[in-house]
Formats: sequence, C-alpha cells, structure tokens
Amino acid sequence: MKKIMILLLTLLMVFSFTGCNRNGDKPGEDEPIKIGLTDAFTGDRAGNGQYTKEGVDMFLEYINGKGGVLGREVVVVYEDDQGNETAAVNAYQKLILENEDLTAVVLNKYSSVVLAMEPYVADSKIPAICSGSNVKIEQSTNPYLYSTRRSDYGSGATMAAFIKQEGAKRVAILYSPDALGKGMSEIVIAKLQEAGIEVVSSQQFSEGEKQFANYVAKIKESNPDFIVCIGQTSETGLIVKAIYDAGLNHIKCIGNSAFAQATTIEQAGLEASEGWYSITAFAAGTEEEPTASWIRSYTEKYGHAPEMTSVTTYDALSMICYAIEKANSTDPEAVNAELKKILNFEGIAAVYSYNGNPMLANSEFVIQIQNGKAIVLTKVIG
Amino acid sequence: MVLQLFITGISMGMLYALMAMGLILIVKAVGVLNFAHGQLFMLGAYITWSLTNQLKLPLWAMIIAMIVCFCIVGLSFMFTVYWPLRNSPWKVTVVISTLGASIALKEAVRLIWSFIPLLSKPLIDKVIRIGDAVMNVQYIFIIIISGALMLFVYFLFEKTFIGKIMQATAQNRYAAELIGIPSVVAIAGTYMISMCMSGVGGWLAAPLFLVSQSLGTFAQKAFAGIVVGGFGSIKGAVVGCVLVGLIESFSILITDAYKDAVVFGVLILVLIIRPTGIFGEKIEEKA
Amino acid sequence: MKKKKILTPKIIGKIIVAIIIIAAFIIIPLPGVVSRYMLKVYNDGLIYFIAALGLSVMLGMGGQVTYSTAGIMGVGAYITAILSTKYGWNTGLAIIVALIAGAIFSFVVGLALFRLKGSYFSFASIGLTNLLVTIFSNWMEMTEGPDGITRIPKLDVGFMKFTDFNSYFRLLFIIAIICYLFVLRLRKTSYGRALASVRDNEITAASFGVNCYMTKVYSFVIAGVFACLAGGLYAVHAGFISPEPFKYDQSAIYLIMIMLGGVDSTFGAFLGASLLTIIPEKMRWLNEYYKLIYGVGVIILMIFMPMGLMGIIDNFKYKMIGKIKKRKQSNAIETEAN
Amino acid sequence: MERVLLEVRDVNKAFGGVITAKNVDMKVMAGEIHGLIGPNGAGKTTLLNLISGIYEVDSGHIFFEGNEITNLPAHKRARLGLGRTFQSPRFMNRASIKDNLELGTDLRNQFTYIQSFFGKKGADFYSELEELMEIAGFTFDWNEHITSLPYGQQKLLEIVRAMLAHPTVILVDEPAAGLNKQEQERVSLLLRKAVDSGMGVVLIEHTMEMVMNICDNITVLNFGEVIAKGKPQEIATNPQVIEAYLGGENDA
Repeated sequence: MKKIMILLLTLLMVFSFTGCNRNGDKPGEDEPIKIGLTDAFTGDRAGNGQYTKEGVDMFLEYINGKGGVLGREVVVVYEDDQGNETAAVNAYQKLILENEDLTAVVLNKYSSVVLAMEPYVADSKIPAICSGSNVKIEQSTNPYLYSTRRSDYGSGATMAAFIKQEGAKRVAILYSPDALGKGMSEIVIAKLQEAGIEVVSSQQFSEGEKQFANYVAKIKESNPDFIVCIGQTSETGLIVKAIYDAGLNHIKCIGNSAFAQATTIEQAGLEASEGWYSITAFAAGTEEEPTASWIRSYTEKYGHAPEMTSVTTYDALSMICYAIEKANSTDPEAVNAELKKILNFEGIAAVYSYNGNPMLANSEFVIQIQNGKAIVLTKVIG
Repeated sequence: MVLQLFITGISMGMLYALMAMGLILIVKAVGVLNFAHGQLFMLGAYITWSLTNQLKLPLWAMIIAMIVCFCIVGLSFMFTVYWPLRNSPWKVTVVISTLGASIALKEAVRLIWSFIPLLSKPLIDKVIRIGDAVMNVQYIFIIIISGALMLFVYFLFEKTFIGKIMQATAQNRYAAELIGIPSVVAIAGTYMISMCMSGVGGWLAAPLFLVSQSLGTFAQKAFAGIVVGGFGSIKGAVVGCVLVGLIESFSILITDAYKDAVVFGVLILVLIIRPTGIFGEKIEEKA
Repeated sequence: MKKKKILTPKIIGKIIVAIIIIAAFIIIPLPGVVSRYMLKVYNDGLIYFIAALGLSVMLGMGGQVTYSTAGIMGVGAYITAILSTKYGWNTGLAIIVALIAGAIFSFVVGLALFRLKGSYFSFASIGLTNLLVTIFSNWMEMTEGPDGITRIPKLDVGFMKFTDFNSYFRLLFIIAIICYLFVLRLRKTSYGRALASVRDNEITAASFGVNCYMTKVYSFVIAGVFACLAGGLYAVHAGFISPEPFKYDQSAIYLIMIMLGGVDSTFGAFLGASLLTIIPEKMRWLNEYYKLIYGVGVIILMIFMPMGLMGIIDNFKYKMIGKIKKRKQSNAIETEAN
Repeated sequence: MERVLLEVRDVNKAFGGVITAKNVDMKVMAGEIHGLIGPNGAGKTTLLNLISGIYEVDSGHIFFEGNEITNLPAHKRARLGLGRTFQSPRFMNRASIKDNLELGTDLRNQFTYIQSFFGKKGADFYSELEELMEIAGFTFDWNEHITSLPYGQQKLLEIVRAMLAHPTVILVDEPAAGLNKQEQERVSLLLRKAVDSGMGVVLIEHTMEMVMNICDNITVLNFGEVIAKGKPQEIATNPQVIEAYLGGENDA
C-alpha cells in the first residue's frame, strides 16, 4: 500500500511540472476583446467575488446580446486576489504577464488592496477601474486609475453635514482597522469639529473582530446622541446587532455604504437595522430609475438582491466598452484617453464624469433603512 | 460599564473553556495538541445550522441528531488524522497532520456551505438587562451548558471506571493494552467526547457570531487559556480560559485596537513568571 | 574501521551537483528563458527556502516545532520597509539592521518561550505570531496597518543594482547557497550534535554537558536571523508588504515545506520550498479545490512519508548499500567456502 | 591514593509519599570501582539521578572533587567530569555512530560552538577508540546508523562513549543487564581499564558474580536507606544484606 501512495504522489508532482499553461492568444480582427478583473473569489471576503461575477455575467449577456463592441465579442479574464494585498499584487502581475492583449482591468472595492496594486497599474499602462473610495485613491496622480465611487472625503463631508443637520451634539465613532475606517473617520472627525460638534468617543476595533459588546459598552458610557460606524460587510451585521442588543436603538446611527447593503440588514435582523442611516452610492431598495428596474431584473436572474459591487462592476464594464467604441480601438492608451473625456455617462448606480481626479462618481444617496428596505432620503451631487 | 465588561468576559471565557476542555481531552488521550480544533468548533456550528434550517428538525430531535453527527465526525477525524500515525516514533508527524486537517476542513466547509456567513437563530432571542449592562440570553445558555458539560467530563474522567480506562490509555497506551484495555475504544471515546464538546460550543456560539469560516480563530484564545490555567489540568483550563476572557474584555479600558496583543502578551508573561501555569505541577521527566 | 575516505562515487556526485547549480545560476535568469512571472515565482521560492533553512535548524536538527517563522519574517520585512521608505536608508543597510534586530528580538523571545516544552512551546509561538500580526495591523503611524507599506525601493548597493527580477534572482541564488552551506556546516559542528541530542532526549544531552535550554534558544536565534533575512529580501522583492503574508496560517507552510522535503536533510528544505512554490502556480486550474487537496495531501504525506522525500531517497540508498554489502559478504563467504 | 572523588552526604529525596533516598552517605575514592547494589526499587537509579543532577535533592549535599555541586544543573556537573550511562542505552538513533561518539569527545574538548564552527578539532581520538574497541571486542562501520548494532554491542559502546569523554567519575547503570557471559566479561575489562586510567567508577549491577570480583567497595541500598558498606567479602556475609535480597531465611 505504501508503495502505491508514494508512486501516486510523485506522479502528481511530475504531472504538475508539465501542467498546462495558457498561452496568451494574439489579438486579431475577430478575436474577443479581453478585459481583466481581479476580486476575492476565495478567502474570508469571497462573498464579494460572487456578487461581482454576477454583475459581470449580466453585463456580458447584455453587451454580447447587442453584438459585442466593434463587432467583437467581449470576454472577461478573472484572477483571484483573495481580498488581501499580497495575493492581489501577485494576481495583478499574473493577469498582466499572462495576457498581453488586455484592453482594461476592473479591480475590487477594498481600498487597501487597490492601493497595493496601484504602482503596478502605473507600470503596465493599462486603464483600471476600481470601486474603492479611499482618499488616497482620490489623491493618486496615476493617469490609469479610476474609481466608480465618490471619495471618502466626499462621503465623510456628506455624513458630517447630515449629522449637523440632524442637530447632534455628542457623536461617538467606531471604525474598522483599515484604509476605509482610518481614512473616513479622520475626515468625519475633522468636519464635525469644524461644525463645533463634540466627538465623545472614537474607537478602532481590532481586525477580524466578532465580539462588539465591549466597544458598544464604551460608546454607551460616553452617552452620545449620534453614533457613526465605519466597516466592511463582514463586520457590519454584528455591529448593528450589538448596538441593538445594548438597547441603544433610540440613538440615531449612521454608517458608511456597507451598512446599506442587503447582507448587513439580513445578518442584523429587521428590528436591529430599523432606522439606520447610510451614505451610499448604491442601495438595493432605491426607487430611482434606471437603478430600480436593473435591480428587479438582477433579483429575478439570481434570486437575491445585488450588492454594491455588482452594480459598480457593471458600470465599470459599460464605461470601458463605451470608451472602446468612442476610440474605435482596443489599444489601452486610446481607451484611456477616451475615459478621460467621459461626461455625464448614464450608469446604473450613478451619473459618471471625469473631472481631473480618479473619482468618476459625483452623486451619492443619503438613505434610511425602513422595514428592511433602504429608502432614499436625499440625493447629494457634487 | 464595568459590569458589562465583566459579563462579556465571563461568557466569552466559558466559550473558550468549552473549546479548551475538548482540546485537553485530546492532549490527555494522545499527548499532542490538536491544531485543527478551531475548525471542528466551526464545523459544529455549520452542522447544527444545517440540522435546524435545512432539515427543519425540532429542538430535541436536532440535539440527538447533532450528538450522532459529532460522534461520526469525531471518529472519522480520529481514524484519518491520528490512528494511522499512532505508532509513528516522532510526535511532530501527528501535529503536522492535524495542521493539514485544519486546512482541508476549512476548504471542505467552504465548498459544502459556500462562503457567505449564515444566520442561525438563538434558542431564545431575548436580551436581559442587569443594571446598565445587557446580556444576551444565549450567553446564559453558554454558561449553563458548558458548565454542565465540564462537570460531566470532570466526573467521567476522575470518578467513573470508563474514565479510569481512558486515562490509563492516555498515559501509557502500551501498558493499557497489556492489561486488556482495547485502546481503540478508549481513544475513540475520547475523540468523540472532544468533538461533541467543541461541536456544542460551535452550536452555542453561532447565533452570536454568525456561522462563518473565521469562527476557528477562537481556538487560539482557548490555547492561551490552557497555558495560563496550567498544563493539562481540566480545572486549570477552565479557570485559565475565564481569566483570558476577562483580560480580553477589560483590555478595552487601556486600548481598543491592541486587544489581542494584550491577551497574547499576558500569555507570554505568564510563561516567564510561572511556566507551569496556575494549577500545573512541575513534571519530573523520568531518567 | 577508521573513517574510510570513499573517493570516487561521492566526489563525482558532488561535482555533478556543482555543475547543475552553476548552470542554473547562469541560464535561468537570462531574459526569455523563463517567463517574467515564473521568474518572480522562483524568486519567491528562493526567499521561502532561506526562511525554511532557518526552520530546518530548529525543527530538523532540534526537533522544536515553531509557528513563529512567518511572524519573525514580518519583523525583518517591516524593519527593512520602514527604514528604507520612512527614513530613506539604503535598502542594503536596512536589511542588515533588520538582521541584527531580528537576532536580538529572537534571543529575548527565545529565553521566554523555551521555558515551555514540546507542543506547549509550539502553540506559545502561535501566540507570538498573533502578537506580532496585531502590532503590524494596528500601529498605523509606523506600519500603515492593513494598507501595508508601498514603494519599497529596490536594492542598490552603489556598485551593484538589483532592480529587475533577473539580477535579483542571481543575488537571491548566492545568498541561498551561502545559507545552505552554513546550515550544512552547522550539522557537523559540536553545536549540531548538541542540538540533535536535545531533539532525541534532553536527559542524555544534559549528561553530556549540553545546556539544553540555551542550545534551543540559540537555534531560535538562528531561525530568527534567517527569517529576518528572508523577510527583508521579500520586502524589497515585492516592493510592497502588509500584515497578510506574516499571519499564523502562513507559518504552517514553512513547517510543511520541511516535512515534505525531509526533516533530516538540509537539501530537503530546498526540495520542499521549491515544490510548494511551483505546485500552486501549476495547479491554478484547480483554483478553489486546490487548498482542499493541499490539506488532504499533507495528511497523506504524514501517513505514508513521515520522513519526507529525502527520507525515501535515503531509505532507497540505505537499502541499495545494504544489498551491495550483502552481495559482497555473500561472495566473500563463497570464496572462503571453496 | 586515598583521594575522595565523589561524596554524598546525608541526601534525602521523596516523590510525594514515596521515600526514595533517606540520609544516604557514600564516598567514592580515586581508582576504585564502587558497587551500588540493592533489590529492585531500592532507589539505586534515583541516587544516580540525584548525583548527576537530573533530580534535585530535598536535603543533603553532594561534593565532587571537594567542591559542592548540590545545586548545579546537570549539564554543569557533566562538564566538571561526571560521566553517565543509562539502564537502556540512549543514543541519537537518527544520527551515525560517528556523531554519537563525537558527542562524548565534545564533552572532553569543551570547545565553544563558535570555535567548533570554524573547524577547531580536538585531539585525534581514533587510536584511543581502537584500543577501547579491542577490549569491547567488536568493530563497526563508522557511518552506520546506531540502530544497526545489536543490543549487547550498544551497551558496550555506551560505556566506551562515556570513557571517551575522560570523566573523573563515571556512573554506570546496570551495564551487564541482558548481556551474555562473554559480553559481561568485556564490561569488567572496560571498567578495569577506566579505573586504571584514573577514573572512579560507580557501578549499579545485579549480577553478583561480576560485582563481587571487580568492586573494591560496595554500598547496599534498601528502600532508599544505606543498610551496609564495605569490602565485597564483608557484604557477602552480612546478614542484613542477605535478608534484604532473599527476604529473610525463615520466610516460607
């Protein structure tokens, strides 16, 4: 028995050396247009990858149904970045080095991952559209980097303005230990102090946290009249539930876009998420056209509501195809030049236009969760 | 606020203690720490989620089905990871194979139940108020059930005849076999009880922390509890874990981000001052 | 019975190996021979090999299972990154400082951890790794937390620049050879024997004058220095670091490399390191199933090949020599008989 | 030369309730084979462990060449010249015979690890080894694994290894156990050689025939207590010793 197993294992290794490696095919007239995409398909953030893939499939069905672009079929090449910075750097380099004829790339929403890949995007001179909202992306001078989102600076300012408008006096902040949490909380605190509102407690929870009862107890101790929470979708459900369990739901709470997503509401439960405000580029419960009809067709197709990453990926791909048509070529430089000329492009989630910095979106919604639905209160532009 | 930190600390401590108990049984039976223990805890959460939500079993039926599943899992885990290696001259091979098992278990769960965290409803979805502190009823269940299980295991091992057999096999498998103890049965029994304990832990924790692959990270706190409490003593582990829970909870007073660093810092400090832990006795190695 | 000098087969064996190494050193980094991405993978492989070599001293020779390799590698990487990006030091200097800091850090931590024995030491090393990762991900001012540090400058040592993968491959190759020879030499010294005696039985070791506690601490320092060297080289190679690659489950990979390669042999560490960097690349088509097969493969490896690939090769060699000896003895008896 | 190499003065040791050593006194002279006998479980091996520092004494003192080593850790006592063998031979079974023997010579040379790394070699011990192997009566292949030697030869090799370290006193724990007549003879010759080169020997052994004819002095232990001391002939006729061993004449 031992002999057979050893034989099998050594065979496995020998086979792996000769393993198939995909050679990049040369671009020809009828060759498909190749767009790269990296997202987390494995690891703790793998849920994000699944929603992105659904957004891509919907777009490909739509665009290839219409005869593709310049008469050529559009194809998306995936690479798994596991939602962490190191694997992302490897994944991006692998994507670029193994497919010489990529026209553009779509990156994911995790700002720290995008910032890790940014130097490599600059080297490869291929336009990349991500959905990260960090201030560092906004300040980036990389000519090939874009984002389908408004920067945290913008959303932070909107959040602070909304809190001021609601007449809050004592604000408590709880933020995640990453670029999103650190970046946005700094702006919100600065804007609140400008408006003379006191920040009574500011806490950064530890990475991979599951037990928020203690952080919420400290918030309760500082008896705020407004609570701000910033985090990723893996933590938001637990935070909302912890605040509800601690009996703080009489206090107004606002969160970043992750708090408006369907998974958060489902994980926290209807009563816990009732009344939460959020500043988000996309909310599944919105009545705004064309978003609402798109959401209906998405829900019919996949049986569950979309996440923000589904719609931002859809918009990113449609902008890339729009730029290819305008440039009438798949050369990355030409497409990049066209992307710089985008003005009031009607996307699903928002109206996009390039005005000097990578952030293409300039509109956002202030929503409130009522009975599990994200109801749009106001639309903020500029 | 201090009351809230105390309650959270105790309840998390009891959860870690439940995991630590399962872990210590394996250390006593096999002499090596099971590095896949966190994944068994997570597996327990997923199995109970499927039994309640997919098979829609009523509570009492689910509990029986749960125990049966855990015994099967415990047995299959033992026969794949430990049994073929029981005679290997070098303990490290068992350690690394449990490592392989932890990686494989995490991926298998991801493939069967997908990676989106699942919601599992607590037994009684209510929150009770004690002064200004608040406590989810689920924590009371954790404290009661884990306390009961620990007493059961303590009596089983210290007082009953079966316990004596299991301890004898654990201390010296060769000698136990000489006097007619079927060591397969004894060690299998230990693995089954250990899996039931961590599985029940998973079932109790799921409603509070969602059913997800990252539940396995609690194991490292349970490890810390075992060292702080003292080598291999069941009493020591329980006290150690509750202490770790309290340290973790009260560390929020000094820092919010460095919570885990405080817990592991204390662990290493305990090693320096009292390497045998609170209850551990100095082990004299026989020449 | 005096130490016989077997001249021919062993020396020839050594020459062949030397030729292969020199050939690999010259040919692989030539442009076009290997795709740029695979060259990056080979560089990663060499860096993992250096860290695995440090671990092979502790685990292979000393029998101490530790999970702190990745954590301490992180210490080296972050010191190099912080010194070269925030304080503008030359990267080469930063790596050297990282080595010294790593040695001191490992010595102090080793003194604390080795008060424990066996499995309890191993999982205390898990505690150490978690402690380090929490510091990497939360000390925003220095380590930029989970975002990590970007734009770490390439190695530029005045007269020599190692900016592209090819030249960096040559540098890593030389450093790997030096480290390999160091560990090989270590096995033959009194320290190597002392460490082996600690692995097999601490009481016997003590009765031969071996200070088990300090011997284990020194092995922790050696492993720490190798890990910091690998960490520094990794930071410069990737140009970007974050807490992710220095986490607990990354430490497991180094242990498995040593067990796969063969715990008793230094060359086994190279075999294990190269296989575990190349196989994931070639097994891309398995994607989400890869990790499951990898986990199960580790269990199978432990059951059927506890002494790793080199273990099998040694057994094979051992049996062959046994056969040759028997044949010599049998015809010796025949000649006596007639 | 009546020089006291090793002195055990009023040593007590108990594990929980079990008393393994009760005010034990023993002196070992230079150039002497000192027998340490007693029924099974009398505390002989424990006494050896107490002397070599594996266990700490509850009370009492141990002197080595005049200076006190009671609180010294085991490895420091070994470095002072205290050699040791074990009931069942303890070798580094995954290392070659050469490495195992060199563990002994490392103890003699006591180079620092750094000196040894930069190639400092001790004096050539091959000739000495050959001489000892002649007495031991077998040869081996230098790079062979230790496990390839039969049990008897391993026991002999363990004594040789201890002697290579040039200890001042060598503690030998049942060297002849499980050996045939011829091998037992070899053990006596080896121990005689050790004594001739100036070492003191403490010998724990059950085969009375060997003890009686090679030991110069004998201490008898029973239940951790010294019940008799003196020359082999005196011990052979001492009623208490006989009673301890045979459980008394008049028992049924």
